[in-house]
Amino acid sequence: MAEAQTISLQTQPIQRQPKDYRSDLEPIWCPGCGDYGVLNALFKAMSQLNLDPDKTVLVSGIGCSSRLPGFVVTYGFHGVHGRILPVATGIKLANPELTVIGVGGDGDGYSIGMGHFPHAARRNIDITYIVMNNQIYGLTKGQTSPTSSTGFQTKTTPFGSVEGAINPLQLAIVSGATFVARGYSSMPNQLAKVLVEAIKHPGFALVDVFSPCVTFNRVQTYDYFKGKVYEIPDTHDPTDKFAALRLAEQEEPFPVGILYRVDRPTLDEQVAVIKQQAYTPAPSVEQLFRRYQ
Amino acid sequence: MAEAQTISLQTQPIQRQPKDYRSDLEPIWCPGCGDYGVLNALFKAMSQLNLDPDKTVLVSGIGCSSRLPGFVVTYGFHGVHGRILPVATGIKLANPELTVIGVGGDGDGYSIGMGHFPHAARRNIDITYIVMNNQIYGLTKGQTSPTSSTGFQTKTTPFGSVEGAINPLQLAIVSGATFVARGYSSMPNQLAKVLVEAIKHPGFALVDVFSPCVTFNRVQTYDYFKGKVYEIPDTHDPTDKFAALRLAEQEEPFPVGILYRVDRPTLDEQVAVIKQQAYTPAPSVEQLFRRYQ
Amino acid sequence: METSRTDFVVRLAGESGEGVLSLGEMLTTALARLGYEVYTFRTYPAEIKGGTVLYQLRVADHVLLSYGSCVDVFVALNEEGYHDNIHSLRPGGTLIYDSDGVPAHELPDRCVIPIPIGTIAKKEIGSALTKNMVALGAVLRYVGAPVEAGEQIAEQTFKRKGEEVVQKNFQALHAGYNYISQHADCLKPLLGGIEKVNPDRLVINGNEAMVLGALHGGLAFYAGYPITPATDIMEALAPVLPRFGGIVMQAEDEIAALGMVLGAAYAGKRAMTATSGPGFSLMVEQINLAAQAEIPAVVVDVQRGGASTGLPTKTAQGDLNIALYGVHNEAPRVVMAPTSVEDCFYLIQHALNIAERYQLPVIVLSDQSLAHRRCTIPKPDLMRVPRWERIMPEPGTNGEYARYAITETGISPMAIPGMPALAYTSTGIEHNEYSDPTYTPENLQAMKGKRFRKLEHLNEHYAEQFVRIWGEPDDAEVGIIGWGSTEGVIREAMQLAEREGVRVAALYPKMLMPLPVRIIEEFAGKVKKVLVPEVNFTGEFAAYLRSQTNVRPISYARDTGLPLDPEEVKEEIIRIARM
Amino acid sequence: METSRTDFVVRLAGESGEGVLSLGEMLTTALARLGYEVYTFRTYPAEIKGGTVLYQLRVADHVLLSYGSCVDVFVALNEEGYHDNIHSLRPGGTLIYDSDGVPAHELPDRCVIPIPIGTIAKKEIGSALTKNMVALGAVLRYVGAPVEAGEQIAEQTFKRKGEEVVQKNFQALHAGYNYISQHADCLKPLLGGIEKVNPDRLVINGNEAMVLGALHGGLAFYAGYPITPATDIMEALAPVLPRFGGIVMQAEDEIAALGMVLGAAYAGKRAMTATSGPGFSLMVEQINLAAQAEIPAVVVDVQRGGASTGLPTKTAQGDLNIALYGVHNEAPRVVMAPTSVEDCFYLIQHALNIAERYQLPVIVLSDQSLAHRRCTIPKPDLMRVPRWERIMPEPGTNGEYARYAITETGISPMAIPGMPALAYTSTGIEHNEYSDPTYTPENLQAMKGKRFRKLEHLNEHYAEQFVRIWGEPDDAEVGIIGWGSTEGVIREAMQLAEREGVRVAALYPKMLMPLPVRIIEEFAGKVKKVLVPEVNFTGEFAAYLRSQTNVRPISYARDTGLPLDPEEVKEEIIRIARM
Ligand SMILES: Cc1ncc(C[n+]2csc(CCOP(=O)(O)OP(=O)(O)O)c2C)c(N)n1
Ligand SMILES: Cc1ncc(C[n+]2csc(CCOP(=O)(O)OP(=O)(O)O)c2C)c(N)n1
Ligand code: SF4
Ligand code: SF4
Ligand SMILES: [Mg+2]
Ligand SMILES: [Mg+2]
Repeated sequence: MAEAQTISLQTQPIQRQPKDYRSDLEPIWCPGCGDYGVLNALFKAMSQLNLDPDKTVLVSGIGCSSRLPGFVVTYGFHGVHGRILPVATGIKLANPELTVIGVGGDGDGYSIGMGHFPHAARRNIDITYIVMNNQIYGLTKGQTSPTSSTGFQTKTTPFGSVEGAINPLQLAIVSGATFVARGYSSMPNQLAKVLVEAIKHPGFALVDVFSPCVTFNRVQTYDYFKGKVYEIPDTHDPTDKFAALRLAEQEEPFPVGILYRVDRPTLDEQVAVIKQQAYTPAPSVEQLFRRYQ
Repeated sequence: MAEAQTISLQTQPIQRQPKDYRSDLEPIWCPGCGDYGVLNALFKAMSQLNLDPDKTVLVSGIGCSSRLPGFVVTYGFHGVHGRILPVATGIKLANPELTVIGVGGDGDGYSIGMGHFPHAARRNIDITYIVMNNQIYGLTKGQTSPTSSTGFQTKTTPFGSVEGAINPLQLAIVSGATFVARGYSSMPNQLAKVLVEAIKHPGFALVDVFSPCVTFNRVQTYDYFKGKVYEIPDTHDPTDKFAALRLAEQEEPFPVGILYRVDRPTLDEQVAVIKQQAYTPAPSVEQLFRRYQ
Repeated sequence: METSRTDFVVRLAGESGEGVLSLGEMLTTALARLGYEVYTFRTYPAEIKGGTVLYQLRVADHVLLSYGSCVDVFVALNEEGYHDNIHSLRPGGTLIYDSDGVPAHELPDRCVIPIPIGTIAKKEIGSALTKNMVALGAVLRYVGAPVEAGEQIAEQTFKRKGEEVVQKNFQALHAGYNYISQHADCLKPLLGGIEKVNPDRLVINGNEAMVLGALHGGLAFYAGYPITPATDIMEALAPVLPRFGGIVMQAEDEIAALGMVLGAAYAGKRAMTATSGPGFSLMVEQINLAAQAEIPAVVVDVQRGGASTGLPTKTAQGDLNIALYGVHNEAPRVVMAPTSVEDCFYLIQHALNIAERYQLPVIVLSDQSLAHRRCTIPKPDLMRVPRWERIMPEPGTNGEYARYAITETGISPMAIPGMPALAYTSTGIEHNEYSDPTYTPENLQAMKGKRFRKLEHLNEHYAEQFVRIWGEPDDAEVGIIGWGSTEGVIREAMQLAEREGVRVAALYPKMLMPLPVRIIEEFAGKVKKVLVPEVNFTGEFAAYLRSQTNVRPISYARDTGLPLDPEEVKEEIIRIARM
Repeated sequence: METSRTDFVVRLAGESGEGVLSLGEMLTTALARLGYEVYTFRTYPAEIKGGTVLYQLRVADHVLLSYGSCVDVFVALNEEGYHDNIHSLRPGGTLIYDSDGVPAHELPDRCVIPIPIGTIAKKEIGSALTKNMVALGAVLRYVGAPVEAGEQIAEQTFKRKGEEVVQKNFQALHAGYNYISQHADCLKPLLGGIEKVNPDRLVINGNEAMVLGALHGGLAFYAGYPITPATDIMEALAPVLPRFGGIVMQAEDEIAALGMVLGAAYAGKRAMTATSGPGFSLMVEQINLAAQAEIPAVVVDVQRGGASTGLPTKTAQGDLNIALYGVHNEAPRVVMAPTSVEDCFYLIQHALNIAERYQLPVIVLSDQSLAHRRCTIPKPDLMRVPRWERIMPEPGTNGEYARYAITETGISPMAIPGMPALAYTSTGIEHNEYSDPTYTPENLQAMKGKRFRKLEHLNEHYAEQFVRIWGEPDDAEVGIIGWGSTEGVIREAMQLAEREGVRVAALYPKMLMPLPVRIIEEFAGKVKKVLVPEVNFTGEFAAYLRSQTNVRPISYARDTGLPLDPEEVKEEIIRIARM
């Protein structure tokens, strides 16, 4: 079997600081872009978990937000538009020891990537998926996204969008995600806390983050969110699916924090069990020949 | 404008019988296949609505179930695997006078076609979408589908499926579908009734139908469903989203009937309004030239 | 090439997101309105902010074929832009630079004009937002345009924002204008006089021309998914198509976009989508369905640089192969490529016509350089391309309707849902004339033959009208066979080569599949050597010509993200002629 | 071709879903176990039930190259099957028909044996389910095989269901066997004697051989989506790969399947997927990513008939174009095609090796006829294809790691997540050596050059080993250049043509991209005329050869859903030789 060896040198346990995760590549985001807040919260969360950059992979698609992996010193996979989840699934299955985190935009994940989202959730693959939801297409200069509100005007919807918006939290919950949370890029500590829990969670964890696009979204601005975001109170029971669905229904103000969290065997665990049970030490193809004799 | 004329001859109003909708092409389904029941229920519903075959289009993908349009005398579009909803959307937008009905399998709709499902729902395009859900891939000879139950064994999952099943009803509801129902192919009258309502409903109507594959699904057989299906009682309020979600959560016994039904402007209506408001009689490209002078 | 009084190139370079493109566009419009011919090019980074944007504008009093090889006036607005571009400024040319952002420079043999654009805008006018107007005033003054040309632009641009804003911008414009008057000691009038402004010319880019052409061509349904550099097609159609009674839908992805287009076309509408390479890749499966089920569809591919995500904002002619061959098994398609901005207007009408008439997918290959090339074109002739309608069956041949009737032309009359007694099922499974699934060898051959006959028919009857020959092939030393957006550059290179005594001719087929083989072979037979220039790495068109014709061309494939340069092509022509 | 005692063809035709395929497979296994060489072909409708299935088996005591042109024994199990196939039964041949389902027939010059299969099964054995065994017994008896050969099969097949079922099937087998003994008056022993059963031969089909080869080649990760005729690859791997420590995932679609494969490959596993045309179309975008981001991936395309959904259960060689050219812009890929069932075992190992070593997508073109061709092959040599590992960087060159280092071979050492201090971001955007997005012309050319150099290196060092030449090209009147599954048929056609005095040679490159141009041109230079036979409509390989080499082949493209026929190709060889 051509299994590439994961080389692991004996090193002192070190406590990494947030800045230790920053790469040399300067973020190319517009000044004020919400994605800076997400990046910083991610640095904090990684530091709190003391994640080993050599054993962490950030997987992204295409979009302003999807440039994030380049700004972090971990391994990264900057693929094509909309395919974060299959790639992340392949990586995690191939090497369950890796911490795999998907990072991308709302267009990438909920529009072109929608075909994979409910499937990753129902499989409960143990990855974290952070969506920088600016309710618009940033990189292509401001078109409507599936999370844009009805009536939203862009160059592709000059008469206002006539489509209902996707509710990614509810979608994740009913699809079988075992961890569903929301963050806001301007609440970096709260977001970092949520990210820590999401990354620690064994199973598919969605963290949808309001991350304003200051250049193209003239509606969901920092001003807009002022007073429209509140932390989910401790009284909420995150294991209650319907309570979580109801919470996810709320708009203006929007709850942030962990809406839903339950335990269910992960895909990678279960695949590992199958592998273990089926595994025959030194199986031979020679042996299989007999079937054809 | 190259708008093809819809030619409509003056004809007597006639009452069409179910058999009038049957085409000359013999169904190629295995004897006993659930899809016969769906076809017959559809004939009944069409007859009850006295649908004009010339103004009805059945759109399908690829699969045993997707062969259905050929067996009906209406217009049909037998496209590629998984793309029923975009095609149906295009047809309905192009000519809102047509009754557009998508028909296909669970693999076609919920696996490869998943990327379009929440979008068609949130747009509330006025089409009916009938999924012949046999919880397996029929045409490719029996692999696991997204609605196959966990533990389900097929040739691709010899150790049993380790994935959670999709709940199409909940997915449709949270995505913004305005009509969500379930049927069972062995309850043709009940199914016909649901189909009548679904087709009449202005907006995106999902009808997920248990339609056993007698050749490859050895678990969800007619025997299995015996006693495991009950009609939704009148006490259920189909306008209550969370009641509908709870109903959709139930398994063994499974509720059949209309789980959810609300009113929301349809995509085609709204697009028509935009067209109407923007429409300039005899607009000229000449006029647009001025912008570039 | 006659000598002419006006012909110069201005290049602007500055920080991405800082308005360089709009400065360039304003300058272009101002000079075009004065009656000059313009021809532009832009290139910019893939990010929203950061990196350098480059805008090049050529101005002349005669028809232009390219954006020019060497720069007469270079306007540097940031340091990186200065460094990357200063080598292009020809000796004797002029550098105008923003002394607030670019360190002081001395240049031998060049006129150097520093101007503190930001300082003027902030200190003098009181608003950093007016920087662009200061710069516009400066450049207009330098080239010798009247300040009123700028005022018109400023008024139009800022009218919506109220009189105060307009006035501020007037001030800024004048400030820049006057600054140059006072501080430049090397002013030369670059603009010669213009007899009379020709009202019958438009200043427009390739994407815009295509949008107007599509509207005029009867487009009734557009669905698309945003992607650079095709997005502006959807954005331009969105507010306008409904006025013509049509619909624009932003789909969830390119697969859905084409699915909607096929649905609408099946339902009787003229429908199209536009995308670029990555999106085109996703459409491949359903393009094949359109071909096999015989559904009209126009797919515009505005090619961009690089494979995979590659170089989203650069140009290339790299999608010819996938346009021709991106189909599992075989089904007919038409591939066309406009060769100029003007052509975009007409060709898209032909594409819509051919799709409707022949019931198949028509792929139109544009590219970033053509899409964003703003230049002067004659006002399009609205009568030139007559409308072709879909061939429909007689109504009411109840139950007997053979949707896929085998005909001599390969075209089978196509019913539209709603037409009585002609109901049929459109299908991508192999089928007989009545569209019933049929798997016999005989049927396969009959049906595939029928479908491919459509291409033969098209080629036989219409290929010639899509071929353009430049120069005199008889005894030309070099015969160029090119495609798409390079035509202008090639024509200019031909002129340059002829001046050096090399006889050159060129042939441009705008329809690449079916390929007008006879005409191409005839042309190639007359010239001594055949050169195929294209903006890609492997020489796709050259290989295609080799596979389809008896021509053995010399491939000149240059893949840099930028259009070809006339000088560079001229050198190659001469090299080959002397070989 | 020496004369041999055993060489005959049996064709079975019956209703789809009624067990014709399993009858054929049982018969094949039974005769193969007796030591005969077998070679089969199947074709069936796209529906699960209904329509006619055809199974053809050739049996001989010498190595076989094709499933034969004319039928010696025709077993008709339904009426439609009878009508569609009776013309293929050669004069002097034998018809065995199920007299319960097929009306009585008289045939001049043929031996006709009616047998009431259903009646025997139901009345005599008491179970309609045993029909297949009755038929098996009948055919075994007719060809002259011992009944024990059938017993072994029956036992194996029904063991799981208990002794009683086994006994019932034994009875049925004997009943069929005896019926023929008693009722047939034209029994001729078709099977000659076999010296000794060769234990070193397998009876296996192309898909199965590919599965074994992949397992032996170190496959560690498979993701796929069901599609005919590739599904059996996933189905065969699913129970077995985990035993080898690997993983099989059924993805939600082909896009996801390839995405998972790329993820797994990036993470260090040897990974592959298999699909057919429609699925391949959907993979095009990410194949391009694999090429551009330099990620190993093997994509098997088991070609099927027809464009779009087409003819899902028929065969074709119609995906060469999309395999070669299905990429927007340009990025390198390797395209290989196994030419025989045996080859499937080895070639997939090479494909996995090349993907790993060169970090690019390798497309393997099989087809339905090869995938389902069950035939006798020598037991594969497990030592023949040595394992190539991925080239990895030295660990720990902290922060300095140039993932896309420009090297002479084009191959840059590739780190695997988990390796310390080598973290990098894999990307499909154009990038510099350190994988930072970079848009300059110089970088584009350097990087594209580097990536394409991998193909040059591969071609230079390994192309020859993938070329197989049959016959003597020097002075051959016809030189055939073919690809993929047609090799056996062509070799047989060559023998037939040689018997008629025409000298023929053939060249089969198993690696089609990069194309071993030198060897091909050398071969073509030696022969008088070049013929390119292939199972498609437009002659894809012939066009490709024209575009890449100086060869001007004659295309023989036959697209019927069926493999080529040796007789038919022989005729063409002779026609061309005499032209
Ligand atoms: C197949 C394909 N289609 C379209 C694009 C163009 N494209 C790039 S990013 C993007 C959407 C960006 O929006 P989002 O994912 O929300 O990210 P953001 O930029 O807002 O962070 C699109 C449509 C592409 N790269 N590939
Ligand atoms: C792109 C593509 N991938 C795969 C296939 C093969 N395929 C045909 S039908 C089918 C699934 C059938 O399952 P379902 O949709 O549930 O329909 P059923 O046959 O069960 O009615 C598949 C995978 C295809 N035709 N196209
Ligand atoms: S365009 Fe919007 S999303 Fe993109 S970097 Fe700028 S602010 Fe952020
Ligand atoms: S295979 Fe299953 S789904 Fe298909 S026709 Fe037969 S019973 Fe129906
Ligand atoms: Mg976004
Ligand atoms: Mg199914």
